[in-house]
Amino acid sequence: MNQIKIQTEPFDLAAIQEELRRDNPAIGAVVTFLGQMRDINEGDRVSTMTLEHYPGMTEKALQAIVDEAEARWQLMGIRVVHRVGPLHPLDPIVLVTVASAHRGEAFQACEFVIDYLKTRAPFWKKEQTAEGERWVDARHSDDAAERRWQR
Amino acid sequence: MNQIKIQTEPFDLAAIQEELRRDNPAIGAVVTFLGQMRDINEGDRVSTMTLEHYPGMTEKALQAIVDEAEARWQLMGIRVVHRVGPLHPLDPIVLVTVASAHRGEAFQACEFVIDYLKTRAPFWKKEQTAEGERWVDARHSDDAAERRWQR
Amino acid sequence: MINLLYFARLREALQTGSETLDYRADLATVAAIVDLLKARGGVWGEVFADDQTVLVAVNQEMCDLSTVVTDGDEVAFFPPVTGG
Amino acid sequence: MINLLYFARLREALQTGSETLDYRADLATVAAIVDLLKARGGVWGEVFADDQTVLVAVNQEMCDLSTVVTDGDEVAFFPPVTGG
Repeated sequence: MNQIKIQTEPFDLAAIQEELRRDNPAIGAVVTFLGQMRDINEGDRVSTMTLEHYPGMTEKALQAIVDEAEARWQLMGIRVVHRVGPLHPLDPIVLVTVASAHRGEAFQACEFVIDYLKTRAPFWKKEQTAEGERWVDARHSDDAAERRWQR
Repeated sequence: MNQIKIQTEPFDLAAIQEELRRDNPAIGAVVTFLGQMRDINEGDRVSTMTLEHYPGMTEKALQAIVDEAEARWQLMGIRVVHRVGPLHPLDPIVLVTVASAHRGEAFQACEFVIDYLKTRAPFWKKEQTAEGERWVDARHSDDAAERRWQR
Repeated sequence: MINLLYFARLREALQTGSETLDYRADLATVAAIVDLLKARGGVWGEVFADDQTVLVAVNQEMCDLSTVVTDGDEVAFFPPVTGG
Repeated sequence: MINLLYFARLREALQTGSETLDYRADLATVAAIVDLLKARGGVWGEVFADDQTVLVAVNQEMCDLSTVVTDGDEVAFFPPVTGG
């Protein structure tokens, strides 16, 4: 019922949302988060970004996050797609889409999944800027976002 | 920069999200709420729903909500599309999509707009069930959702 | 002249979507207009009874009974909204 | 045998993505393995220095220095994650 994908190729935002909602008239709300690559980070222009991950663990970590969301809220389907490999500004990086009968649960679960993904799923971003390559540092704001959900 | 549409015809979920994000590489997050028609409400099977609105005031009310969201958060575009007229189960009813540099603001603004729309925009739903027609009653949970945002 | 509009459940109950009233000084608030409509009796009395939740907008802005109405205004009555 | 994996900044600094260690009873915790790696000195000492934030997963589950390691386990070291 839920689906997690790690892929190098682009994903089809519309097809994923459609597939999730299309056949289930009990769904009243679909909330979707799309993360896309920005051309500026920490004040520097970024031309390319390369996303590395830990194959195997990534899928397990995302599955654990999705299972936790399922346990916390009444949901009717979750899709998570995350790209790896080289990316350019405007490229979609990650999609999280959550269906539910009512909007409150869909909003909460969607934000929960992306907040946990940011701190618990083994992905690493390396940026190419005019000054050369650099690994992106983890953000304190992401830790704070995750802590809101801790029980 | 922001856009509000009231229409009888279906809307293209993918095209709206694409148009919003496509040309702005400063955008890092797009959060989208899609409300679709359910085939069951208050335990009864609903075959058709008709959405009535107050032309003129609807646009003004939605504009005021969007302006308020703009004032509260750092955003890079909002789209609101709401259908009126006859609708059937699985039909998308309303779309709210919000772009921002960062996800926290996009999530908050998107939920704010749909919560306010539910209590402040002059739309009314009438359902056709096996037992006949009935106007949908306003929900206390929607009032509670709106109150969270009051300052 | 004042343009009155009725929507949804109210429109159906009153069997009309709009009407016009000649403007008079004693109709200068929403409350005065509601009293006039209520005084028509029958379904008008029921729709505007004190225990009914009726929302009102003057010139397409939500307002309340104390809001001032002037000549040429559009005054709309409707039930709590249920869109989205 | 224990499979060690290194990712991202660590993989580049150490100039290797993986290696294997023969299993020994005195390598039965993550802490013991970290001590062994640190003792190699040079860049190993720097990467695993106490002031560096290094995350560790045993068999693809996040864990900590006290986690027990047994023969055949996969032990991965990496910096704080930055996906999404």
